[in-house]
Amino acid sequence: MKNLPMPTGKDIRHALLTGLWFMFLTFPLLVIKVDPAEQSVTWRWANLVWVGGVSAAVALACRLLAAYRAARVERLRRLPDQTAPQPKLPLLFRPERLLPLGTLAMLFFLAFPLVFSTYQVNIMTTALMYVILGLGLNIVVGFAGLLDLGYVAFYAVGAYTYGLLHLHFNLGFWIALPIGGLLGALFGILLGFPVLRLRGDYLAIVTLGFGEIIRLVLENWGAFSQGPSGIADIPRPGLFGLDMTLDQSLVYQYYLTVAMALATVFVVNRLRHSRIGRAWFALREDEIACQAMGIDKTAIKLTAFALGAAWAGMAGVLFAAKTTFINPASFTFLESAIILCIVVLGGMGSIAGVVLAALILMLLPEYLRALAEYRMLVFGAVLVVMMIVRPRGLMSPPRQTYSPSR
Amino acid sequence: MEYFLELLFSGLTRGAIYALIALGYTMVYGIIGLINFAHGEMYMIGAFTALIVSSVLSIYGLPLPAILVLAALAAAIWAGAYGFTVERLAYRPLRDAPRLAPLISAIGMSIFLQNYVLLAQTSDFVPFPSLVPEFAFLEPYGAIVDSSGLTILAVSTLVMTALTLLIKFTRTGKAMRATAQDRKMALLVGINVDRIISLTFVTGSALAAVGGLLIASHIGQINFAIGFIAGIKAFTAAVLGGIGSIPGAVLGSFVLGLTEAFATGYVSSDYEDVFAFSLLVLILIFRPAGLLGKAATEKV
Amino acid sequence: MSHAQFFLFGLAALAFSACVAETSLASEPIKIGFAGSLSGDLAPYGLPPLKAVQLVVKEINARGGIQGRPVELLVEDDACKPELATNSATKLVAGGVKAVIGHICSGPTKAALPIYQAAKVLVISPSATSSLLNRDGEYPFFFRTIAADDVQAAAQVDFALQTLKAGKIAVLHDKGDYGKGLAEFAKSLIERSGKAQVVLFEGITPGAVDYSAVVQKIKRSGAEAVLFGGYHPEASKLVGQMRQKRLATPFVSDDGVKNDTFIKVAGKDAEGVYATGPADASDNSVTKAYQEKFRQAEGTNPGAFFDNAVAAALALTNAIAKAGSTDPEAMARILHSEEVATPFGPIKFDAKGEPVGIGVTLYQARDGQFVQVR
Amino acid sequence: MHPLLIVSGLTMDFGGIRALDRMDLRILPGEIVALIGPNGAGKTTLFNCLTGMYRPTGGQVLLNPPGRPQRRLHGLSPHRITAAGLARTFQNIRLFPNMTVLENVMVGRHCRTTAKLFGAIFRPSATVREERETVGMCLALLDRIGLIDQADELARNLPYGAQRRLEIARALATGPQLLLLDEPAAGMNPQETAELEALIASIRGDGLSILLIEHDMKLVMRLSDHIFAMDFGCLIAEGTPDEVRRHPAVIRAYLGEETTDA
Repeated sequence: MKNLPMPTGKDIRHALLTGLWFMFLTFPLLVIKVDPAEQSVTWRWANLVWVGGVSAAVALACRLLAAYRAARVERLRRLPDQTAPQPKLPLLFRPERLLPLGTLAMLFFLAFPLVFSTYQVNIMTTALMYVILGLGLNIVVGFAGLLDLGYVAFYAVGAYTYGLLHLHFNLGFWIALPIGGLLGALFGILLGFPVLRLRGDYLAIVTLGFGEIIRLVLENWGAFSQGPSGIADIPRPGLFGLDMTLDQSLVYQYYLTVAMALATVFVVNRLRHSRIGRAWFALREDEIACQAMGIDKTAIKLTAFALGAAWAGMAGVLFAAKTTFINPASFTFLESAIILCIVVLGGMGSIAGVVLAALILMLLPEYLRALAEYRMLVFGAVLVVMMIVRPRGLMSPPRQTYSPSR
Repeated sequence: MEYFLELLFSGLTRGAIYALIALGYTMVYGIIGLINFAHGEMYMIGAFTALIVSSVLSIYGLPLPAILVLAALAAAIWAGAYGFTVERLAYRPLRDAPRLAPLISAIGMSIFLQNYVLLAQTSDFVPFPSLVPEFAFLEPYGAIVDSSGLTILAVSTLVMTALTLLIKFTRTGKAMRATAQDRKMALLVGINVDRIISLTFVTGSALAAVGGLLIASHIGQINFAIGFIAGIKAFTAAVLGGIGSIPGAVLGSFVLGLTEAFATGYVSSDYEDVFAFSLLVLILIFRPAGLLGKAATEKV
Repeated sequence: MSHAQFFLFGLAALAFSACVAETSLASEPIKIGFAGSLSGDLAPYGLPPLKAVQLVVKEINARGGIQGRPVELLVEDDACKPELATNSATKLVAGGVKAVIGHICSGPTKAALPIYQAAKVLVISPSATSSLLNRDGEYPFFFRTIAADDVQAAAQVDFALQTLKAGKIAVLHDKGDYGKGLAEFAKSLIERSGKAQVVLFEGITPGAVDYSAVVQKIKRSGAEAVLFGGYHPEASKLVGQMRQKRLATPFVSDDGVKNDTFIKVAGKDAEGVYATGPADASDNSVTKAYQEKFRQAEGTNPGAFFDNAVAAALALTNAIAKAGSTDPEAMARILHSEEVATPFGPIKFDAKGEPVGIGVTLYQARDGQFVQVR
Repeated sequence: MHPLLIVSGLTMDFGGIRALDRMDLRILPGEIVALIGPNGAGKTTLFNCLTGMYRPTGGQVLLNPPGRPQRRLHGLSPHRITAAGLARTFQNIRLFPNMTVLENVMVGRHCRTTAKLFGAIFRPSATVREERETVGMCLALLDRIGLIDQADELARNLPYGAQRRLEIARALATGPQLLLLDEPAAGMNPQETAELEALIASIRGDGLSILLIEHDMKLVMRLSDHIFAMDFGCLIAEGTPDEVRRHPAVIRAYLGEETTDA
């Protein structure tokens, strides 16, 4: 970082003002602590100094960085050959790197249980389940452009499908898996019908409401779902009736999840590059022009809801098998929000981006444990910062080319 | 009949509570089309600021009315400041970004602010003093009406009227409407759009904070998570009424509050939220833009 | 380096360091685990037990450990979520613990038990009260130092029928695992007794901004007593609004309410509220000793389930010492057969791991604290 | 010759306002028909009613595809009308901005192709063939409008005139009998207009009928076989370009009340 601009007087004044502003802002909450019962006040002045100092420093750094960037762009613009500065793709994301990178990632995932502890494997299984969920929601939000804030409902449908099928009919994982997917799809269509006419944020709030309704019904209709006490002792997936120790079973489940995630990537990728995928994109881009091109809006919307939900349903079955215990508390709005974050952060419509975002968002809190109670604070801040730094997500979807003849 | 009246008042109280928060949602949505998930946190921060200020003041022995006024003022000022800062940091850089980017930023902000208050103050529930005095004239009707509920009702009606007038008749209000309609055009006719958007956030947050004080004083306790749940309900109410419309937000809030109260009273509180959300779905099916929202027919 | 690359690199580095840290093993110390809600809104129920266990472990290590071996405590946060609890459990198991104190909430305990069972890790929960846990004795290594919900519900119902002589009872809950389970037991007990009628059975929505509609419903039902299953935030709101609407009906609640926070938050409305809880142990010398230690360390009074966690830690360490090993069978034998001095007096455990000697008593809030009723 | 499209008594009310008042139109196969009239006359409303974007309040729209039975189009949803053989462009360009040029055209093939979920996921040979044909045909269309070199460019990056041409190619991809163009020359420079004129003429050469809304009167007069003139939702004149040009009602509508000669 040569040519780092020196802070000017203006920069310093700006930084100082920012510091002062944050000192004012955080004054009541960070400095004063009262105990109403004891009628005592604690003044924590040290916090004020910290806030002022840190925010001023950060403000200065941000300003300098912005100035540095502006200067660099200016310099590049003045280059004699007039070539506009090519927006250079980061090394990792250049198309020609995708294949070796994918192979490397594959090897990493396959070897993971051999290298890491069961606990790490378990965490990775969870992260991979979110990869599946993220890709499923990506169909609805990223491809078809339908903002769904109640995605967790279908996840719940899948989980309870397995839970209840096991409880009442003693059915196993492998039978529950397709049924969970089908029921998820059915519920997706069920939700899809009433919301066909709704757009954008109205759609968002209705899906949110739908998600809540499903959770509340599971919570209150005890006779059906066992209410908040949930369903326990759901068996882990079996393998030809083999008896497995816990460790083996967790590793087996890990590979199962890897396979599911791979299958999801495969299918979603195929869908994306198909007649249906193009219809979804068209729907996302312009609903009216999409109809004028002879696309049945109703059918294509319902397909998106159904397929997205089917994946959530299957992920739900996996989830039930993994935790062996489910109750409605696992299916709150926050869960939907996190899955949505994965999709948007990954870059709407980008499959590789969604996979990466799911891994980051799911593993981040795990490895942020070192920060102890600051974990969620940092998590929230990271979401904001990542959005500001990369508002279009980590990766933008690759431009599809079909040029067999040329 | 008395039972009906009781439920009616209870529903109106709930509705008024939702309305105080929903107004801010609807203002922000109206002007930049963002579901500001962090808005509930403004309500929570307002309540905490009010608690801190009122406790400090009561330790110094100020009389109750003075405490109420000063606490409300402080809550409004600081929540307004938080609203301003949040917009500057988390939304303004994303104004021209894809539509969902600010939404995620808002969710992140909401998580951040909740944990900020958790760390700065406490994770536990803390008692909130009853700042609204008991009105003597309500004594005979005490079983039906309570003074804090009545105050919330009065304040929310007042605020809605004031806001409607402000937006209809003042210069700033006109600038707000112009910005909401077409930001580029507003900029061209010389409106300082940044300032108007900031002002909207400050006003909305300050309103939520006053709501926070009144509501906390009504239920007597707060913690860092109250904003989220109340925020979701208020947002639902705003959409129900037609998001972007100020009378709509209030109407939607009362419809939601009354539905919940009557559902609890005549059916079961087990399913009050199911009723609330089912009503939302039903209304939107028949009126896709909410009760008072203008159906935006897209020009072909 | 782009941002995404930075993240990837960071993740890889973190993963690597975490892995290295874990493989460095020390065989000497006896590893025991603690798992519970240390973050999120239920953290106030998980932090005091953690402090309690840490105090006991510190004390034992100060005395030179158990048979010369120091005790090492591995701590995991499950945020009271079942899906996280299974991760915590696998992490503890992978970390080589022989016994776990936890989990705090019933749901996560249910989710984690099969994992411990498979690894033959002994579990003592200080606070998971669900009667569905280990109902059929399917987990031979599960114990708890708290009375199960059905015991608590029986005490509540008994009190409402015998002492309050209520003929009409409203049973409410917070729709949660704990609260609803308790309320359902209470309801069936009342109905079976034939002495009273359940005039209202409903769940209230946690976190709602106003409960006056439910309060009016209680009033209309003509209930002579309200039984509430749930935690203190909802209880204090509910009681507050009942009193605001001039409804003086006796309010009987549970362990989740019987704590100082409830009294602090509900203020004057708390006066007269009944709640069940473990038998009063404040005169017990063990209780006094540990509470005093906590006050010295933290400067405040210990919170919920502190005594129960002290009891769990004492019972566990006693069992390890007496058994002379961390073999689960041996430890379980000691726990079943030998009494150990705890804040609740001498206790041992029955065949299903339920505590013998930790009863349930009724308390009433009077002048800002809960005092034993009978 | 049998008319390809017969519109009779088509009426559209918005609340109390009558936007179209008993419109009658006939379009013969292979004909270029222009629809003219001042702004707000109801031309685009007519387009929207014909293509199913609006549901007409009254009247009939009938399509006589050569060699196939007559079809009733009024009351059908837009995608069915497109499938039946009507394709349109929009006055304010409505491309799919974040899709490539080629993909935009390929979307147009949607109603002529059949691959379903199974085909999308497993790609049986039928689907592969269908995809290959689609790509080939769409590339040919791009070649025709001179955008072959930009096939993989995002639609939003194209210059304005190219976007207009792309919209036409996209509509052509749906395999229509009748192409409805809503002000295709709007905002174009003379050079672009000339290219457009050639394109429209060549489309006619394929045997398609074209219904054209256009304000560029020179273009209209040169291209059209038949002209309908509208004002206030009513048909005020029809005929050959020459007839319409001289029609007093048209002159009045365009130039105001008093003027008598143009």
